[in-house]
Amino acid sequence: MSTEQTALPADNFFNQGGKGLMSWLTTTDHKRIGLLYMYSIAIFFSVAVILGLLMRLELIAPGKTIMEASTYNKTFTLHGVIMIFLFIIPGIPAVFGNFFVPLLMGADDVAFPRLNLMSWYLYIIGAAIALSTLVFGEGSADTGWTFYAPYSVKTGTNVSTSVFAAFVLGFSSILTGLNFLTTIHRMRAPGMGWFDMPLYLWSTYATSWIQILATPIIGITLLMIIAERALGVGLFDPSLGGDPILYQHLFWIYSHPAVYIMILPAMGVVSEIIPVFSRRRMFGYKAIAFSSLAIAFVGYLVWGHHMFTSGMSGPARIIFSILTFLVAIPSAIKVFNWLATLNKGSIDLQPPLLYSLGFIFLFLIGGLTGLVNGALATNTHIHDTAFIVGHFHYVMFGGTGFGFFAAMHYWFPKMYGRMYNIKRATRAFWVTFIGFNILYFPMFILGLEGMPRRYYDYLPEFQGWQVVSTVGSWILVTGLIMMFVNIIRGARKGKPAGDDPWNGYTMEWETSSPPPLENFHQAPVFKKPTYED
Amino acid sequence: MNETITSHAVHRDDEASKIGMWLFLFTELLLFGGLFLVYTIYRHLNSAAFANAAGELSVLFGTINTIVLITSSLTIALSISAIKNNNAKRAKIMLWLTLIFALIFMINKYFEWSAKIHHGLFPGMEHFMSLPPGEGLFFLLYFFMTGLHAFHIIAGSIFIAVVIAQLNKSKITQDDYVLQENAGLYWHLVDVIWIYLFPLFYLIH
Amino acid sequence: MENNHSHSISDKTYIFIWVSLLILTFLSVEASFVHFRAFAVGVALFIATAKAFIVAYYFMHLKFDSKIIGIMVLVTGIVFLTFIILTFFDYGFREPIV
Amino acid sequence: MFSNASSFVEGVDIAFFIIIGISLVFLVGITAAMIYFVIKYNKKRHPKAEPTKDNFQLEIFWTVIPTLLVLGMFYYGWVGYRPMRIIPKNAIPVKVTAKMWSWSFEYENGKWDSLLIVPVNKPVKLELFSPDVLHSLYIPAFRVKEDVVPGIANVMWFKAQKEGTYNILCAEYCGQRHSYMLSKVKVLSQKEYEKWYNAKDTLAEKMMPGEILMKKQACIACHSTDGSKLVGPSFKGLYGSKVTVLVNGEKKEIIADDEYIKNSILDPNSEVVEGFPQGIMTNYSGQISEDEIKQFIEYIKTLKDD
Repeated sequence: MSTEQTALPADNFFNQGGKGLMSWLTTTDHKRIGLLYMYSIAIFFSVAVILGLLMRLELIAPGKTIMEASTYNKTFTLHGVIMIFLFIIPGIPAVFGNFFVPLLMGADDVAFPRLNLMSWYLYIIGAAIALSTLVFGEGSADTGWTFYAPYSVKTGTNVSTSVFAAFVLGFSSILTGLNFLTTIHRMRAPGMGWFDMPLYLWSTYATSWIQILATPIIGITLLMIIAERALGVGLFDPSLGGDPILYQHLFWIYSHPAVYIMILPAMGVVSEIIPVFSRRRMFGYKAIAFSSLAIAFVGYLVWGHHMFTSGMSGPARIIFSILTFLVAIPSAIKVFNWLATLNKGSIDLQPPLLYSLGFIFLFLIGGLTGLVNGALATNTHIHDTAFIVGHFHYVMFGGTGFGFFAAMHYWFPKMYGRMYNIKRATRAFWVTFIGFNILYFPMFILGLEGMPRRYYDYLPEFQGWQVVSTVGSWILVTGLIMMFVNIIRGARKGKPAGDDPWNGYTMEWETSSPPPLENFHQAPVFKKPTYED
Repeated sequence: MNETITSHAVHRDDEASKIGMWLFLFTELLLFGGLFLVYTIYRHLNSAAFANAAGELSVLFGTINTIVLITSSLTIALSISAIKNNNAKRAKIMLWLTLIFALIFMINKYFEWSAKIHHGLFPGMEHFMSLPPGEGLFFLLYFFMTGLHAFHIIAGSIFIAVVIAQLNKSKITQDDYVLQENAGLYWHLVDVIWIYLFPLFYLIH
Repeated sequence: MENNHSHSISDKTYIFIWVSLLILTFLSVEASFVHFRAFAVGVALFIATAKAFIVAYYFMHLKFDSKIIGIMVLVTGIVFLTFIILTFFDYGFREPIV
Repeated sequence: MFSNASSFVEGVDIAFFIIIGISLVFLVGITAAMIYFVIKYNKKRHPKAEPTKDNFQLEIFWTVIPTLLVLGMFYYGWVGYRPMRIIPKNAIPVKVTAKMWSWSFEYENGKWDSLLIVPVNKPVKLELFSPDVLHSLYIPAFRVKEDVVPGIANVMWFKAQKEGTYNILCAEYCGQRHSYMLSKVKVLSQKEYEKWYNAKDTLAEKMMPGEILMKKQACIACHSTDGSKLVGPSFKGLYGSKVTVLVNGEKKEIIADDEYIKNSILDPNSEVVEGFPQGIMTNYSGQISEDEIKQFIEYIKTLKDD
C-alpha cells in the first residue's frame, strides 16, 4: 500500500483521523464504520459459506458422508443464522449504506455518528454471542434459523444463546435504520428535494422503516422463547391455553418484512448502476421510488404465506395468498423500468453492470418461483421442500448477494481510490454465476419430486441432482474466491482510479477518491444532474 | 437512549434529535406491540380464564399507579415549559417531582408484585403451575408486560437524572433543551403504554 | 437555529389536560364495574385510546411539531393495527381447539 | 398428462403449469431483451444514448398487466386448493400420530399400523395428532401436506386414485432424526383393503404386547432393539445391565431393573444415561398405563445380549 500511496490524494479518510487499530475502533466517521462492517461481514460470510459447503458435501450421497445428523442440524442452523442476521440483513445497508448515504446526499456524516459506531459494536457483540455457541455449552442450536416452538423450547442445545444473539443483532439493525431515516430527513444537501434523491436513498429509506417497525416484534418474540426455556411455563403450549402457531405468526411478522430489508437495498444499488452504464436517466424514477415504499408496506401484509400448511384458518390462507401476489407487482414494475432504461442507452458492460444484470436474471427466477409458493395449491406441494430452499437462495443470494457484489464493484474505486482488474472481475462473475445456477437450480427439481428441506439423509432416488448441486457449490466457491482475491489485490495494488471512473452523476463522484474525512472539500450544493452528456 | 440525542457534528439539529427520538419510541411501541398482540390472541382463545384471573389483580393498586403516572407526565411537561421560560430552578423541581412519582410507582409495584408472588402466582411457582389453562398465561403476561414496563420506568428515571445533572451544569438552557424534551417524550411514552396496560390487566373482567 | 418554539402551551392548559386525563381514568374504572359484556374490551380500549391521544397530542407536542412526525405516528399505528387485524384473520376463523 | 395418483394432482399441477408457463414467458422475454439491448445498444455501436422520456401510459400498462396475471394465478391456485379443505362426509377416518420420529396410523376398528393402508377411490380423512413438536405429513405423489401441531386438531384428506405404494415424509423440521421420519401409503383395491381391514390382528399373534406397544409409542424411533446406537440407548441387553446415569449432573451407577425402566418412561429426564442428550425424550406419564409398562418390561427382558 505504501509505495503507491503517493498516487492517491493525501487528504483521504484513510490518512486523516488517525492511524492504527484504535483510531478505527473509536472512529465515528461513517466511511470507516462502513469499512469496519465490510471487513467483519466478509469474515462471517466466509464462515457461513464454509458451513454451506460442508452441508453440500454431506448431501453428495445418502447416509452419513462426513458428519452426524446432529452436527448437520446444527450446521444448517448456524449457516442460516449467520447468513441472515450477520450477512444479508446488515450487508448492503451497513456497508454501502453507511459509506454512501451521506455521500449520495452531500452530507458530511450520518445524523448520529456515535450511535452509528454503537450499532457496529452491537453487531460485533451479537456476532460473538452467535459464534460462542460453537465453543461453549451444549453446542449451537439445532432448530433451524426459524427457532420454531415447541422444538426450540424442548431441544437440549443452546437455543437461548443463539436467540439472544439475534436479539442483539436486531437492536443493531434498528439503530442503523433510525440513523438513516433521520439522516435522509434532515441532511440532504441544500437544493435536494425528496424527488431529487438518488434511488438508492429511496430504497434505504423504505428499508429503514421496515427495520424500525418490524424488528422489535422479533425482539420480543425471541425474549419469549428465552423466558419459556428458562421458566417452562407453556407460553406456546396448547394444554395451558397457548398456541404454537402464534409463535410462527410473530416470527414471520418480522421475518417476512425482513426479506425486503434484504432485497430492497440491492434493488436500490441496481437502480444506481443501470443509468450510469447506459448513459441515461432512470426511466420512471417516481415509479421506482414509490414501488420501494409499496414493497415496504405490502411486505408487512404477507407473512402468512409461510404458514399455509400450519393449520391456519381457511380465510387467513386465502387473504394471505392474494396479498402475496400483490407484492409481486411493485417488483415487476422495477424490472420493467430497468429494462426500459437499458433500451436505447449507450451500454458499457463493466463488472458493476454485469453483476446488476446477473441480479435481474437471478432475482427473476427467485421472484417467479415465489409465485409458485404464493399460490395455495402449489404451495401445499412444495412448502418446506428443497424447492423453497432453491427459491430463497435465488432471491437472497442471487438477489441480495449479487446486489452486494454489484455495489462492491461499482463503489470500490470511490472507497479505495483504486481500480480492480476489470478482466478478472468479469471472469469471476461468470464462474460465480454459472456455479450459482448449477448449485441452486437442481433444488427446484428435487423439491418438485418431493424432497423435503432440512434433510440430513434422503431416499436414493434423489441422489442424481444432489450430486449436481454439490458440484455447483465447488464452482460457486471458486468464483467467489476469484472475486475476493481480485478485490483485495485491487485495494492494495490497483491503479489509481480517479474521482469519477464510471462517469457517474450522483454526488459521491464529485469528491475525491477516497473521500476526505469531511467528505467534500467544500459544502456541496445539489444541482439536478445532467444525464445525457 | 442517551446516544440517540448526541451528535459529534458541529452543527446542531434539534429537529433531527427529535425525529431520532420519535423513531426510537416507535420501536419501543412495537416491542410492546408484539406483547399486546400475544395478549389479544390469548385473551381471545381463553376469554373466561383471563377474566377470572384479572379478578385477582387489585383495581385500587392499578388506579393509584395510573394517577401517579399521569401526574408525573404533567410534572415533566411543566418542567419543559419552565425551561422554555428560562426558569431552570422550577424545571429542576418539576423533574425531581417526576422522579418521586416514579419512585412511588415502583414502590407500589413492589408491593403489588410481592403480594402476587406471596400467593405463588409467579411463573414457575407451585400455585402458578396448578392454575387452570389460560390463567397461567394471564399471569405470565402480567409479569412479563408490567415487568418490561417497570424496566422502562427505571430507564426513563435514569434519563431524567441525566437531564437534572445537565441542568445543574447549565448545559441545558432556554436555547438548548432538546435533551430535556426527549426525556419528556420518553417519559410520556412510558405513560402511554401504561394507559393501555391498566385496562387490559386490571379493568376487563 | 429553530429552537424558539413560540407556540407553547400555558401551564394552565397543562393542568386542564391533566384533570381531563384523571376524569377519563375514573370513567374507565367506573365503566369496568358496569357489565358491558362483549363491549367491555371495546369501551376500555376506547377510553385508553382517547387518553393516549391526549398525551401524544398535547404532552408530546404533536399538535405543534412538524407534520411529518404526526404522519410517522399514524403510519406506525396503521402498521401495528394491520398486524392485529391480519392475525385475527387466522384466530377469528379457527375451528375450536380440541 | 398428470399422474392422477390422487384427486388433487390435476388441480395442483394445472396451477403449477399456468404459473410456470407465464413465468417462463417473462423470464425468457426479459432475459432476451437484456441481452438484445446490451448488444444492440452497446456503446461501440450506439455511442450516444437517447434521452429518457417518461411514459406514464407505459407505466400504467405494465402495472395493470402483471396485476391481472397474478390475480389469475391466485385464482388457479385457489381452485386447485379448495377441494383440499372440503372433506367429504363419508371419508374413512384415520387417526395419525406423529412422534419424534415415526408415524402411526389407527383405524376406527382399533386396527393399527405404521404404514397408511387405504382403499383406492375412497376419500380418507387423516386426523393429525402430535404429542411432542411440530411435524408435517407430506405425500408428494398426492400433492398433500399439512402440519401436525401439538394440541391443535389439524385434518387433511385425499382420495387415492391409483393402486400402489407412495412415500410419506415429514416436512416440518422436528429434530435429530427428522430425515428418517418416513413411512409409506399403500393404496389397495377395495377388496384387498377390506380383507386387510377385517383380518384379525396378525401383529398380536406374531409379537409380544410390549413389542407392539413399543412400535405404537414410537419408542423404536430412538431406541434400537439390535444394539445399534440411535438417539437413545439400545434396549438390547439392557435389562439387568449396569448403566451409568447422570442425576442432577452427578454420575451414578445403577442396575437397569423394573423400577429404573418405569422411571425412565414416566420421568425420562431425571436419570439420563451418560453420553445421551438431556431433555429429548417425551414424558410419557399419563399416556401409558401401569399394565402397559409391565408388558413393556417383559418384552425388554427378551432382548438379551447374544
